[in-house]
Amino acid sequence: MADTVLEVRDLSLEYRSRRGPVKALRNVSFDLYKGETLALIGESGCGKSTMGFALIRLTPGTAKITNGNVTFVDGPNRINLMEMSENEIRRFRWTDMAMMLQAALNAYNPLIRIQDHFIDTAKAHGLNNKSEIIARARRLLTGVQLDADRVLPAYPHELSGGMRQRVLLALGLLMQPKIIILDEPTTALDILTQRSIIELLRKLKDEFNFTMIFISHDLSLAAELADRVATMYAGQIVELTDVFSAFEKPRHPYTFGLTRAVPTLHGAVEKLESIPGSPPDLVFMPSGCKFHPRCPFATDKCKEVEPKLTAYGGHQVACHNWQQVLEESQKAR
Amino acid sequence: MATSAMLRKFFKNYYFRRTLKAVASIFVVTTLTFFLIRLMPGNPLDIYVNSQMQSLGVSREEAEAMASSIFQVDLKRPVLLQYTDYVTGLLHGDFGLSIVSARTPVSALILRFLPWTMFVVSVSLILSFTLGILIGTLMAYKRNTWVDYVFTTFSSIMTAIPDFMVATLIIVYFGVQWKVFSVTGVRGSLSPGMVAGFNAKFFIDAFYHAALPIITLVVCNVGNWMLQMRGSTMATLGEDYVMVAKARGLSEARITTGYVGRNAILPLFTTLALSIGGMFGGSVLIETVFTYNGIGMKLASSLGARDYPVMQAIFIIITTATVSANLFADFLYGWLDPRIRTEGR
Amino acid sequence: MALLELKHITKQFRQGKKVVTAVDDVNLAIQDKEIICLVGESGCGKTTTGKMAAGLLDQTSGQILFEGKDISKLSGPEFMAYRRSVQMVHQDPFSSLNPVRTIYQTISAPLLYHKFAKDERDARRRSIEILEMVDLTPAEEILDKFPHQLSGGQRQRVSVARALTVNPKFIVADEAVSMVDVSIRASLLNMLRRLNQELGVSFLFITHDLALAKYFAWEGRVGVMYTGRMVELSRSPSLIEKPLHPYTAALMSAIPEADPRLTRSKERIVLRSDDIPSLTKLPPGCHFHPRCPVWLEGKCDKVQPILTEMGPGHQVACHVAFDITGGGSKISAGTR
Amino acid sequence: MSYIRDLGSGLLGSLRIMSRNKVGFAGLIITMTILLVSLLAPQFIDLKMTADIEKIYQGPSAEHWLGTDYQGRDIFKQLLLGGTEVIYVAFLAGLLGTVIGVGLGSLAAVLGGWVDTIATAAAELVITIPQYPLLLVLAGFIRLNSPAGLAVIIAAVGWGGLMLTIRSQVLSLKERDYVQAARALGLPVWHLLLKEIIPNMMSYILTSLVMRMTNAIYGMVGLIFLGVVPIAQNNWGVMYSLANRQGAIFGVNSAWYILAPIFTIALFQFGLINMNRSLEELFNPRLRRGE
Repeated sequence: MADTVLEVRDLSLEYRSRRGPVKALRNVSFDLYKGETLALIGESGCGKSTMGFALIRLTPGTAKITNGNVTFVDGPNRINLMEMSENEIRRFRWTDMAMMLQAALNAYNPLIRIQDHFIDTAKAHGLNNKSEIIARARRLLTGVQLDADRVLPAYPHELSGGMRQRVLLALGLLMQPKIIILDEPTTALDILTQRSIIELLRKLKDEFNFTMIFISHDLSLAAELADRVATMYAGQIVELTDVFSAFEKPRHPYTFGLTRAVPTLHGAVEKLESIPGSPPDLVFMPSGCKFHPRCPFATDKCKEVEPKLTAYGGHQVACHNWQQVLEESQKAR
Repeated sequence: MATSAMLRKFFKNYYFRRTLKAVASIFVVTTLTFFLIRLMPGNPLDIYVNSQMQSLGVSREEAEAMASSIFQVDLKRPVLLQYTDYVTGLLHGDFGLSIVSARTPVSALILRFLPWTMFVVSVSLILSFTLGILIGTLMAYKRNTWVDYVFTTFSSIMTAIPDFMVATLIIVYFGVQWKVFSVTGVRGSLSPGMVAGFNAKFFIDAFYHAALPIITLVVCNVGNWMLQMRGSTMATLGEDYVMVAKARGLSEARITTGYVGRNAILPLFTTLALSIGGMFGGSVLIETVFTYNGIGMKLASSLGARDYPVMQAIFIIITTATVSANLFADFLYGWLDPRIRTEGR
Repeated sequence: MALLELKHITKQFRQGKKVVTAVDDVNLAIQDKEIICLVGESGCGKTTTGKMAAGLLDQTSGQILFEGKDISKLSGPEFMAYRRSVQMVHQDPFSSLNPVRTIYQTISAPLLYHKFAKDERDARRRSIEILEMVDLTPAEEILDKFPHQLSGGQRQRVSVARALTVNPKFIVADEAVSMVDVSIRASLLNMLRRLNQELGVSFLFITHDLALAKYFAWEGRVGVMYTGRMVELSRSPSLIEKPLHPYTAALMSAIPEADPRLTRSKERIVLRSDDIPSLTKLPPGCHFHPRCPVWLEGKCDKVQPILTEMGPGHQVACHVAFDITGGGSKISAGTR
Repeated sequence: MSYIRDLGSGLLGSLRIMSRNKVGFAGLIITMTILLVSLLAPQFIDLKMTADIEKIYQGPSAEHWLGTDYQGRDIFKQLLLGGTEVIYVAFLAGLLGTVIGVGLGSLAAVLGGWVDTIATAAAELVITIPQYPLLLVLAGFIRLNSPAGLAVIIAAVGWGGLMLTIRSQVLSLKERDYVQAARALGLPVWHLLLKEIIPNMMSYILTSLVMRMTNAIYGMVGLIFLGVVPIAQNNWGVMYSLANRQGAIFGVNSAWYILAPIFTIALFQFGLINMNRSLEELFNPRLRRGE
C-alpha cells in the first residue's frame, strides 16, 4: 500500500446551538495516501465541509473539535495537528495543507488587488521578497492558463467565476502544499468551465504531485476525478473504497441509494429511485445506525447497534447488512 | 472630437454627477426658504411689516422700506427679480441684516459663531467614530461575553436619553452635585478676556470650554457607531474571504485590520454623512444648555426672538455644511471601495 | 393548435447604457400534455424565456399565443384564464415560499380568491387534497407550518402544490430540482412526471443538467440555448443520441457522469476557447464560432445560422451540420 | 362567544411569544405601564394644582414622593399628568411619518416611472437637509398652536430615509420568487403588497416606527425648551423647560424637578426601544424559538 500522508483518528466536532450540541463529526477515522485523490461525498449537512475545516483545525463559528487526532506524516516526521500552537498551525496551513473553500466567487477580499492576495499569503509564511513573490505568482497564473498581466493588478470583482476559481488554484499552489483540500471546486460553474477546471486539476496534479481531497455533493465529479470515495452520513464515514467499487459494488445502502438517484447521459434510461425521508437532525439523532429510518435493509439490530466502519479487504463499510446490499446492487446492474 | 469625448466622459463621471446633485439640493433648499419667507400666508415678512407698523406707528410704506433693507429684498420689484437678487446676494455671502442686533450683517454673525460649532462637531465626530469603531470591533470579537453586554446596555441606555438631557444631567451631577467643574466657569466659548491667537493658552482655553459639548456629543453618538460597527464586523466575519484568509495562514492581525476591519468600516461611511446633520441639530440644544457660543445657540436665540434673516442664514449654512460633508463622505467611500472606483472602467 | 406558442420572442434589457439581448428570436410551440426541456449554461436566456412563457415578463418583440390567441389582445377575463393556466415553479426552495405565511395561507389564497373554495373550511379540505397530490403527508400537519419548518424537498412540493391550486394546463419549472438534495431529487421528478401523465399538465422544464433533461423529457423534446438563441431543438432521443450542433455535442462530452468507467472513457471535444462571450459583446455570425472546433471560416463568422429542420423533428442552427448531410459524424462525441 | 374566546387565546398566544425575549418583554411592560398610567391619571388626579409658596423646592417626602417644584406643586403628580400629550405627539408623528414613508416608498416601487422619479428625488432631498434645524426653522416660520400640528411637522421632515429603504426593499421583494408566484396565480396587487410584501418588512417598519417616536419626543421637547412651541399644558417637556428656566439645575433639592422629567422620558424611550424586540418576535416566525 502507498505511503500515508495524513492519519485521521476519531475526529469529532460539535457546534454549539440553542437546542444542544450539533454533532457534525463523530469519531471519523481514515488514512489519506500520498498522491491519491479522495472524494468526500454526501448530502448537505452530512458533515463533509466541516471535515475539510476540521482537518486544518479551522473551526467556523461556534464549532469545537471535541476529540481525535490528525497526524501529518512528512517522511520520518509525524506531526500531530492537535498539539500545534496557534502560530504553528497558522504556518502549517497553506504551506503543507491548503484548504480551498466552496465559494471561490467570494474567496477574495474585495478591497485589495489579486496580487496583494499573493503577497499577503507569501508574507504570512515568511517570504518577503516582493518581486520574487510576483514572479512566482506569474508562473502559477500562467500555469492555470491565465494572463498574469491582466489578472495580477485586477480587483476580484473584475474577474469572471471561472477565472476566480483558477486564481484560487494558483494561489493554493503558491506555497507548494503537500495536500490540497477542495470544497465543491466546480459547483457554481457552468458545464464547459467546470470541464476545463477538471482538466486543469488533472494537469496540476501531475505537475505538482500533491495529494488531493475534494468535497462534493456531485457524484459524477467523484466518478470522474477520485481514486477513492468516502461516503459521509450524519457526521461519519459510512463507506470508503476505490471509486469503481463505490459505484459498481456499493456495500452501504446510502451509497447504493445515491448511485441510483442520479441519471446518466450516455446509457439507458432507467427509473431513478429516491432515498425516502431526509437526513437526521444532528442534535437528536436516531438510535443505532443513523441511516436506519431511511434504509430498506434495516433490521432490529440496526435500530439498536450502530455499526462500525470495518474493512473487508480494501473496502471499508459501516453496515450490518452489507452483504445483502452488495447482492442487491449487483442484481440492479 | 477628442475634447468632446473627454467632456462627455467628464459629465458622465460619478463624482461630477454627485457634485451636481449636491449643488442642486443646496439650491432647492435656498429657493424653498426664500419662498417660505416671502410668499407663504402669514410669512415672516408680513409679520415683520405689521409689527413695525403697530409698534412704531409708521406707515406701510415706511415699514416695507425697513423690511427691504433688512431682508435684502426690494419689495417693489417683481417677485422673480427679488428672487434673483436674493440668490445673487447669497452667492456674494450677503444674507441680509439681523433684526435683533440692528444693522449687523448676518454674515458677520455667522463668521463669528460658526467656527466654534464646527470645532465641536468635527472633534466629536472624529472622536465618536473612532471610538465607536474600536469598541464595536472589540464587541464583535468578544460577542456574547460581558464586554459585549456592558457596551450594548450602555448604548441602548444612551439612545433612550436625548442628548441635550444628557447635557443637563452632566451639569446637575458633575457640575452642581459633585462639583467636578465650575458651572459658571465653563460657560461661553472662551473665558472672559481671552484673546484669540495662535498660542497654547488660547487653545487650552478653547478646549476647556468646548469639552462639555464634545463629551456630550461623543457619549450620545458613540453607542450608535459601536452597534453599527459590531453588526458590520459580525457580518464581515461571516464572509468567505475571511475564512479563506485564515486558511491561507494569514496572521490574526492582518486579517483583523486588512480583511475584516477595512470591509466592515465601509458601510459606516454612508451613515457617517447623515450623522453630521444630526450633530448640527443636536448642537442647537446642547449649546443652549451649556451656553456655548456657537452657531447652534445663535439659531436658538434667533428662533426665540424671531430673527428671521439670521434663522434663514444659519439654516442655509448648516444645510450647506451637511451636504458638503455628505459629498465628502461619498467621495471617500468611492475612493475606498474599488467596486465603485472602477465602475465604468 | 399548440397550447402555448412563442413566436419570434426577443427580450432586451438595459444594462447601464448598453442594451443586452437576453433572448433572441426564439420560437417554441408547447403542445397539450407535452414536456419540453430547455438546456443551457447560465446567461443563455433559458430562464428569461421561461418567465416570458409564464407571463411574468413582457417580451420586447414577438408574439405569445395561448390556445391560438395573442395574449396581448386578450380581454380581462380571458387574460385571467390564461394567467391561471400557466404557472411557474422556481429554483430556490428557500425563497420560493413567503417566510411569514403558513403553508395554509399560501395555498388557500388563490383557492379563495378565484372561488375554487367557497369558504375557509372548504379551502382547508381542498388544500389537503392538493398537498396529498404532491405526496406531502401528513397534509394536515404541514398546513399549519411555516416554510422554515420544512425541508428543501418539502418546500419544492409546496411550490408545486401552490401552482396546482388554479388547475394549470402548463407549468414552467425553472431548475426546480437543482437545489434539492440528490437523494430526494428523483422522487420530485417522478412526482412531476406523474402530474404530467395523470393531470395532463404540460411542462417547460428548464435545467443546466442534460442528464436530468434526458431523464425527465425522454418522451418529449429538448431545446438547447446559447447566448439567447435556440441552437438545437429536437425530440429527446434523437438529440441525446445524435446531437447535431457542435455546442450540444461539446456540452454532452464535457459533462462528468456518475459512472467512473463511462465518464473516464468519454471522448472530449476540445473547444478553441474557454471564454464565454459577454452578452454585451457578442461575436458576429454564429455566436459559437470563436469556440467551435469545426467552424468554417468566412461563413460561421459572417452569417448567422437559422434554426432549420435536419431530420424528423430535429432542428438545428448550424452551417456545418447543414453542410454535412446526415449530421454529426464529424462533431458528435462518441459515447464509448 | 367563541369569537371572544379565540381573541382571548390569540392575545395570550401573542403574549407568550412576546415574553420569550426577556429584555423586550420588560420594555413592553414599561411602555404599557406608562401608557396606562398616563391615560388614567387625569381621571383620578386633580388637574388644578395650586401653587403653595410654603413648599417651594422640597425634597422627596411621604406626601410628595418626588418633592415639589418652584411653586410648591407636587412633581410626581405632574409626571403622571404630563405624559398624555408627549405620547400623543410621539405616536401621531411616528405613525404619520411611517405611513408616509411606507406608502410613498411602496407606491414609488410598484408604480415606477415619473412617480418613482419624483418621490425618490424628494426623499433624497429630505434626507440631505439636516432634520432638526429644518424642524426648528419650520416651527419658527409656521406658527404652531396644536400638538397635532406639531406632530405633522415632525412627521413631514423625517420620512425620507424610511421611504428610500422601503422603496428599495419593495423593489427587491417584488422580484422574489414567492411574489412572482403569487402574481402568476392571478392574485391582485393589493394582495401582493399587503399580504406578501409588507409583512416581510414588518420588523423593519416597527423599528422605524419606534425610532420615529423617540425622534418625535426629542423634537417636541427640544422645541418646547427653545420656546418655539407655545404649549401651555403641562407635560414632561414643559416641566423640563420650566425647570431649566427656573434654574432648578443649581440646587440639591430643586434638581428633582429637572431630573424627574428627564428620567421619565428616558424610561419611556428605553421601554419603547426594547419593546420593539418583542414585537419583532411576533412578526418574524423565524425568530420564534423552540420550533
